[in-house]
Amino acid sequence: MSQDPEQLRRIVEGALLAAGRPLDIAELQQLFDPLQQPQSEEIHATLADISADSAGRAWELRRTASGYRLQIRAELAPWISRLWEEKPRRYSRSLLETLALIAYRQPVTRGDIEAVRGVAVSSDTVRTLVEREWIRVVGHRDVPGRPALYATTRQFLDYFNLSSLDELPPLGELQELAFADGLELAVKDANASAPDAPESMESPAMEPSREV
Amino acid sequence: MSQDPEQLRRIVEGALLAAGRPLDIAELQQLFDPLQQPQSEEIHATLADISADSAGRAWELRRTASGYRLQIRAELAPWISRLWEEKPRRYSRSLLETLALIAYRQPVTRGDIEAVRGVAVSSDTVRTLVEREWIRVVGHRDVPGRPALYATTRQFLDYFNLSSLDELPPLGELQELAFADGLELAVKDANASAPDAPESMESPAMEPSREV
Amino acid sequence: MSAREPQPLPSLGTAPEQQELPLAVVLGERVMELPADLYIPPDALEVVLETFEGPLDLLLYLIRRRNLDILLIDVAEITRQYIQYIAMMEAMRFELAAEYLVMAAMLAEIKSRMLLPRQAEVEEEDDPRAELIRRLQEYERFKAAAVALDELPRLERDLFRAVLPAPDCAPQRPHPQVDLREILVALAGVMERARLQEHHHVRFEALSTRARMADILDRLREGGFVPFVALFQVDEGRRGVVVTFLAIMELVKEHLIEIVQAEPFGPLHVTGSRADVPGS
Repeated sequence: MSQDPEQLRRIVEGALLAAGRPLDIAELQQLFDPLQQPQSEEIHATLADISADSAGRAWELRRTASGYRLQIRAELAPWISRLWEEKPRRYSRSLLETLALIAYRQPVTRGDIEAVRGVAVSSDTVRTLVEREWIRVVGHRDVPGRPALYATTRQFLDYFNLSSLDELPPLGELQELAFADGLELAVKDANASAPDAPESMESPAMEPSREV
Repeated sequence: MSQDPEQLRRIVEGALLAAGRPLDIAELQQLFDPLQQPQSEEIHATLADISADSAGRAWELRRTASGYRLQIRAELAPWISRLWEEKPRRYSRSLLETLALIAYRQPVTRGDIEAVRGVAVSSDTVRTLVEREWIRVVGHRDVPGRPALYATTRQFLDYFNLSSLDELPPLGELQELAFADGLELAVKDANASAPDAPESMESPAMEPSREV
Repeated sequence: MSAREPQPLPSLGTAPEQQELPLAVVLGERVMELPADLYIPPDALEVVLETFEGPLDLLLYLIRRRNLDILLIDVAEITRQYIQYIAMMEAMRFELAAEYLVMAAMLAEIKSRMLLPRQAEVEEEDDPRAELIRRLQEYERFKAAAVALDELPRLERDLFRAVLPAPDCAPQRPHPQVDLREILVALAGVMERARLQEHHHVRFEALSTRARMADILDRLREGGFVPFVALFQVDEGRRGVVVTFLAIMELVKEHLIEIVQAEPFGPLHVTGSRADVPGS
């Protein structure tokens, strides 16, 4: 028995939109009462109609091994994927300390960082920083185990809007920060007083008795 | 920044179809890069466009409590429901009466519900409603035993195709009812004398559900 | 409404806390045959009884059945019918909630009070029927509301979500944002801790030197020898030369690089420390 083509299209369209899985011709026919089932040619014509209509829409009709399905066009992926975007986490204190030590003492090994921090540096922390492309291995220290030496990268400077490491605030000022959270720190000003001569290498905090 | 309207429409349409849940305006804006986010007016215009376009089609745009969603029109249900072997679940009268009391009188305790229904509310009923995320505990009444106060959720509204409690069918007028013996007792304002339930004395006119 | 869950009807005569209530009426009117004025075919009775949602529901049913066009009904008649029903339920071993018995008692009490000589002025509040009527009306509203709720179009029955598979896309996880200040505060914290540990004095060279050390190591990573002078860049000026020189000295001191000279007064070359060069 023949259906009103408009209604037939609505039903097939609705089924494809609701199913979320491929439907074959027989399944589409079985949406109808046995006495009103459209011929497979009618279903095919309806599908062609639906496919033509989808031009310029978010979806397209695809034929897969198990039948026909509507799916969202691949070119919309960059926007759609944000639906499942996770909330950015925050970095742990130990990661920030590790990053700070690498920035100020590069090149350093994990052992160097651990010696200063007094606690182990996890592989995850190092991996996260490497994956973020903020640190990289620049060599290996010639001691047993040949530990990797880490330094900061160009991307690190770019992220923090620094043209060179010199623009990091000098350590002398950091002393004052030790317990002052949320202190406004003008990086630019710090830059102006960056040390540029050998003798200024020894700021108050840095007695030359360094452990490796 | 303004988007190409055609592309904007495709993206919004695609997101609504991919999400499988209602999306609100802010969520739709966040599909875009921060620098390219359309204004909420643009999103509204796009949604109006999508809605207008769906005339005569299988789908419709519906605004429910949590946002906008695309759904298959109810008049196609006889065909579409055949996609699934399982019959849609039917709910018992006691569950529906309990749900109705919570919806119209929220927040209410089990005792309030029992006072109206004249029969105990089974724990199964409450558990089913909580598991469906149609009701939740919003507090405790400050009386001995500190009974839980129940209210409906946004998911309840979404499920019943409502955008707010205001859209619930109006609670019927009190039916005339009297015993014969010449002393007619048409209690017009039975509501106002409801025992031991201060909150429930408010008119059933449904404050917006208290989502946190 | 004492009992939470339906429970088997105790033998009516022995229901303990019901003693002061006129339950004898129930026993007295208990009938084992179907009452003649039941409106339900006997084989459907069981089904019907099971569908009552409690005493109010049963009572409403009885009133509405008798009362389709008549608004007023005789309390004695309703009481009699109600009691017949629960007697039937009991006879059929339905699990009767205690609420049914409480209602039977209430009805019997109303009925008995109606039989007393009526006082001229009865306060409405004192009329036991007022409370019953109020409850019946209230219950009926919500019974109707439940029906209306059930008729609302709802998902999975009348409405179906349009959900299409999303295109393949790796869920993005944005990187955490970091403020430079956070790094400085972290460093300051570490240094403070290190300072408290006397044996860990930390020395920091000028950052420019540190950065240059990393650059030099990076250049030497691929092995081989780099001419010493190639590490200097003239366009950096005197300051740049100083920084590079200090960096090289520091690297040598730390055994990270070696400076080699093939012959006296020959050109200096720099290479990564030996172990760093594959095959050497």
